[in-house]
Amino acid sequence: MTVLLDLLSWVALLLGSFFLIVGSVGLLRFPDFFTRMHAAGVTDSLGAGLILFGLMFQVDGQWIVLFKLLSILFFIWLTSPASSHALAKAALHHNQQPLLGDEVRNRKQAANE
Amino acid sequence: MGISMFSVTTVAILVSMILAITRAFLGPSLYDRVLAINVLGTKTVLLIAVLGFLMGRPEFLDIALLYALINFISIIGLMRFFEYSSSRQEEK
Amino acid sequence: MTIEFLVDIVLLGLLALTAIAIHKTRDLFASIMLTGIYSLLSALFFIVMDAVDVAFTEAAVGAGISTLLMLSCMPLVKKQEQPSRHHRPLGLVVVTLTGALLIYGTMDMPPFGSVDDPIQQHVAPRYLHQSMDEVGLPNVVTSVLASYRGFDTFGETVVILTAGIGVLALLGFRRSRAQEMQHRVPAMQQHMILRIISKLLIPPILIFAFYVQFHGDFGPGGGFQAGAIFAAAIILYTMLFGLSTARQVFRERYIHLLAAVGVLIYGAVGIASMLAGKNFLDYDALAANPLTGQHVGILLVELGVGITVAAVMIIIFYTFSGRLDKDDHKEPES
Amino acid sequence: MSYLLQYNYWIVMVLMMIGFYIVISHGNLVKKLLGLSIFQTSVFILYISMGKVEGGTAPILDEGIVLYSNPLPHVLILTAIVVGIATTALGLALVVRISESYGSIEEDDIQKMDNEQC
Repeated sequence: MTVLLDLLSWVALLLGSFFLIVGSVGLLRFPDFFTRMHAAGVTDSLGAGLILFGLMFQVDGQWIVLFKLLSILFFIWLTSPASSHALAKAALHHNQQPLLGDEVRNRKQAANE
Repeated sequence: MGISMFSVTTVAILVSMILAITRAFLGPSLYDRVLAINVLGTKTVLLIAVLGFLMGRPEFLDIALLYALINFISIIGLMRFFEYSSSRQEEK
Repeated sequence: MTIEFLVDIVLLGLLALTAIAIHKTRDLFASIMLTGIYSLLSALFFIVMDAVDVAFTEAAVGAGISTLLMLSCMPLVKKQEQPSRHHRPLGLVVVTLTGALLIYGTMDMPPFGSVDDPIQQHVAPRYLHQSMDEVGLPNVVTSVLASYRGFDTFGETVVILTAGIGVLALLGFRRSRAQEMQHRVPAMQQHMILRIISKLLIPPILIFAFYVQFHGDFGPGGGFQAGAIFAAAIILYTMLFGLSTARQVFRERYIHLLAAVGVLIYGAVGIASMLAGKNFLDYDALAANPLTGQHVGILLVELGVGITVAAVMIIIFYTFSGRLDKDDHKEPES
Repeated sequence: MSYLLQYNYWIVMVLMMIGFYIVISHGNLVKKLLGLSIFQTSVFILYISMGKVEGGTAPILDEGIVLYSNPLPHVLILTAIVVGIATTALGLALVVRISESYGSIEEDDIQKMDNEQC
């Protein structure tokens, strides 16, 4: 049983770490604000989720710890999309245009907005 | 102690923190910096949680929870006052 | 060396880089953000150094409230820093010299983390070994803070009250209508999603503040942290719904009163123990059983601290943002 | 190796001096406050570093743990952080008043206006 839990933890933690690093590389390397935002999303959802899940398998009967981990996860999943959305909106209102290869499509989207 | 899963995760989080903080230093526009800070905050929460397990005292997760909360509040504060003062500067 | 040592080195390196970046950045908003990162990194460092209570306080106060206060006065001042006209080589010389002397001084310090350091020999063993019998709380930091060094903490609480009074004295007076109209911060009306999410979150945050307040005896937490968290929740409400709405929910008059009530509770506990025939703030006198007395005393004292800290932080934020958003000409009846 | 153990203290001194340098070299009053808070935090880091015991754990008593870090610096710094924010708030209030009276928060401008008045 413990071996199974440990195995699950290893998988979740390693995958989570992988997504964290991928997200950060994207944050550093992508060309403009909106694509960077996409990379940041990977960290918040997959990275944080997997790492916290990985930790949840290790609580070892301390239910209060499990509860705290769950509330952290709930909190992150609730707040970070909200703040990202507000951030994107604020950036768009302040003349931060997305960088697109196709300028026409860009205009169209702006008109639809 | 050997390689525990927590130490591997700690190293990964540290590496990704270094990358994110670089974006916060460079970030051409202010929004890039805010985004980097948001990501950095999430990573800090994770690092606190993992460190709790690494040191064998996971009952200190309260700090991680607090940080998740403070991160959200300060991002809102940044956006609010930035929007306001840039709109005032435009009027002038 | 262990993984903790690695974390320690990386965090300190990042701290130094952040400090240099703060020096280089001309944009004040960006500098304030970087200061936020700096606090966050130092909070992490405190966790690595086992100072969980300090990390808790730094996260709530340093990274949270302090950044928010800095930001709230930004609309009043210019966003860009002017390059200083005269270069100051003398400053660099002074700083380098002082730094070199300090580093030379560290050579004589006992090695880092050793159990035989003089600092570990003095009162620390007594706190660690006897506080369970004398005070009866698992969290040694709380027992030292509220019981052994209770008088000191009383002084700190008074300092915080004084700061609140000072800010009110400097900025609390009303300004003319014309000036008020100039500065008007709209509430974040266009951010509907943020408003709804925050409405959902504020009650859990307040409950969390109470948990931190009353769980401080057994884990990291206590009055200072809980007060800051409580204030942060109310600041969040103020930012999203405007100062006038917030003033209707949390009346300024009552908050002013509460700031003083907190200190009064603290002082009253001290007086009560004097009346019972012991020293000022000797909680043993509060109940027949000394341990119960300690429990009651620490609970009340922490409550007083929490009330004062929360009230003063809210007062300061109200005063700063009242300086800009006078969208409340229909002042609630006074 | 024994010098590596002083690494914490060295970095703390460097941080402290960066904060100090920001305070004396920048003319902007808000920036000076930021420098002050860096200085402050580095003093906190120095205290907390001294309280660390190798192999110890957080000073919250629990069964089966014998080695704890020193709780005394934690208490001192905990209250210092809160007093630190009180001074920052007071400083900011002064900055706001200065900017309202002078219309600037740059040291040079304020000095010039003062000289003109005399």
